[in-house]
Amino acid sequence: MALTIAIHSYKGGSGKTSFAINLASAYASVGKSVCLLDVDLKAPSSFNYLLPEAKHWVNDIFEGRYGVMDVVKDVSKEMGTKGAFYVGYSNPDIVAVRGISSKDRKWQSKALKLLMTAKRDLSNAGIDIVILDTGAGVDFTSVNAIAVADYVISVGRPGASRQRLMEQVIGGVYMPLDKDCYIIENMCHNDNPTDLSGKKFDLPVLASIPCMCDVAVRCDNEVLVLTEPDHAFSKKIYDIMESLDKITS
Amino acid sequence: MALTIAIHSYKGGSGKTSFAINLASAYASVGKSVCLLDVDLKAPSSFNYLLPEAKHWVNDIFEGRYGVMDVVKDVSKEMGTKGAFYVGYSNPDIVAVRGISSKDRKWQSKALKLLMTAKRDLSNAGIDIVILDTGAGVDFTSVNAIAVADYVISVGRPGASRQRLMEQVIGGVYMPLDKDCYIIENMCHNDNPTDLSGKKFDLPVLASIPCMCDVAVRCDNEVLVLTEPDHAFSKKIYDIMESLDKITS
Amino acid sequence: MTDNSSTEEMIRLLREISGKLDRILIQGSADNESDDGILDVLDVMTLLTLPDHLRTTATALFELGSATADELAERTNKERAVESNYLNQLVRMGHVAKNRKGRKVYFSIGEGLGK
Amino acid sequence: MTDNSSTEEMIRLLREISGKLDRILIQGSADNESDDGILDVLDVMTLLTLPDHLRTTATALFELGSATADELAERTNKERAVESNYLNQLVRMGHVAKNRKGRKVYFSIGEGLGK
Repeated sequence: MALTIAIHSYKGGSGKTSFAINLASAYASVGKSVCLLDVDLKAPSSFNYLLPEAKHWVNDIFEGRYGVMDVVKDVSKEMGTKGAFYVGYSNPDIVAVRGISSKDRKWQSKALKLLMTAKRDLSNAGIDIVILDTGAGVDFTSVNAIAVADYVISVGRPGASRQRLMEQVIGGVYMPLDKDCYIIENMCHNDNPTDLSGKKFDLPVLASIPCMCDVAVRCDNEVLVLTEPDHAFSKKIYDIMESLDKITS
Repeated sequence: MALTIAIHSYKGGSGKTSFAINLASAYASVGKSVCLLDVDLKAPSSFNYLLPEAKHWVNDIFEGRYGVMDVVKDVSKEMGTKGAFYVGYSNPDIVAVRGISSKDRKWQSKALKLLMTAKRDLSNAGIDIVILDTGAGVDFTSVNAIAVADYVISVGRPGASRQRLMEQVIGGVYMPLDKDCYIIENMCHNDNPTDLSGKKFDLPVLASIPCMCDVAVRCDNEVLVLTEPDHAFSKKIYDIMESLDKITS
Repeated sequence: MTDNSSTEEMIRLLREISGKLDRILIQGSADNESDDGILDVLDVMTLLTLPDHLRTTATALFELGSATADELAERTNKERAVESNYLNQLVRMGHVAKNRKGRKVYFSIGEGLGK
Repeated sequence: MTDNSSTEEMIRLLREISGKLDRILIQGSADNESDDGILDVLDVMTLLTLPDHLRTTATALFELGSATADELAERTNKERAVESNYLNQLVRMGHVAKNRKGRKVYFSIGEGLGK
């Protein structure tokens, strides 16, 4: 079976998407066969235009119109990765985005089943690692993906307010779904007295990535692990990949 | 009628909530009668614990259980503001948060009507300024509030990916609802080549607030316009308030 | 209690009661609605999909709660006949309900709402 | 009755009416929850509200699509009788459908959905 990792964040703006695309690229660069799916249908990710275009949308999977293998596109040639690198984008058009809010619970229940089918299809196609870039916070766009995943990586910025929010999400979403979870502290500041590894939840913190001004700007325009593998940010990502390898093997 | 301003952001993590609480505090500090409502029921704002507790939740307004005046609490004494400073919080409990995702379109239609009723009640109670801290992105928690507001302030971090997203939100949400919109560029970096005032949409940029590491950390623990009115961030907020006064008078 | 402050208190209470009656009316409206799906609810996302002219009419109706074509035309600064035409389009689309009360015809969002 | 005492009586009555309206409002909001068909779909948010043992069963059923109690027990490593009991609880709650095909009884999420 393909290893499915949901990249989640209990609050937007945590750098979740940059983390997801860089982790997926890191895996592909070392020869793993990877599929990166943007399942955040309400806020389509920026990697939509960092990578080559595709014919169909991840939305088509959830609507039952196409299977996942019709939707994803192999960008390994363009990105220069050793392993296959499939990506699936969600539709950024506002009409599609608005439409997701109007879906009812029945549609969301079907969406969960279709996502489970997609996971199985990707395994059958020989994919090693499936990375789901989920919606932020508590919404069907995130919780459906978490339910499907084998592992959850929760990317968050440290801070007192976020710690509280995270407690609620761990106790009310991750735990009841019985998931193996790991925390990535992102955009950390030295003088911040709070971190995410409180006493209240004993989830392991896989890494703490400092706040770097150049990363905030550059991640918008390039995939750092591929363009500058020696950058402090890229090194962190490769370290995280190695830690995950140990955990999941 | 009370002036109703929705603080929105097309993507999470833009500093929308810090902006909302500081703008509301600025108005209250100069003697305006202010009401700050957290209508982001899916991701209750951090100001829940920057300010004193209240007996009821904003959720109760949307459920039709209580009127807005039963829900809000005047915190002007605790915060030391000259004008009345009413605040309404949304319920941070994960059971309440998860429940919002399951609400159907019928509930959301009623929620819009109840929010319009709340706006009228606040006017009748003599409130000058109503500030709605909305959900991020395109969701009923944001679009209902935008529909009710007289003005929309869209807080965003500059960046190529965000510019695209914003275009969609302006064209597909702000414009069709016929709202007066203003942009606040937040957490700006000097070396970022993109800004939010592109040619494609000619919305006025009210202010550009630079990325300041201490603000990211401190806004989590204090209301800067009240604790340090001379801080560069606080001054920006007061400037914005003055610009808004000119626009709305 | 002085006369002045008791009058103020009564006005305050009457406003409070009026607000509660609004909420009861809004809550009650859900029960009356038929449960057959898409076209009988006008939420804000559906509102955004309407053509410009109908969206303006529907938004004004959201704010008024329940209104005649005259009242609506006054709000939107359009001809009564034009508003009436738009309202009837919204009725045919299933977004707006039409009720006769005496000699007047009232339009409202959803079924039997009004304020 | 003096003017003063009638004013006081009016305020008292208004407060009483306002309190009664509160109770109507709270009752109304409870009614709306019970009768809008919440129990016929099992989505992931509803799944999260289930007790632990039922959630495990329901999650496994989501993954299998459609399954007999035997197949499910194999997946969850529980006794067949235990799983069968849980599945029937989910059927009674309206989350799971039960269909006989020949000699076998199949359980699936939602109404005739399955795979």
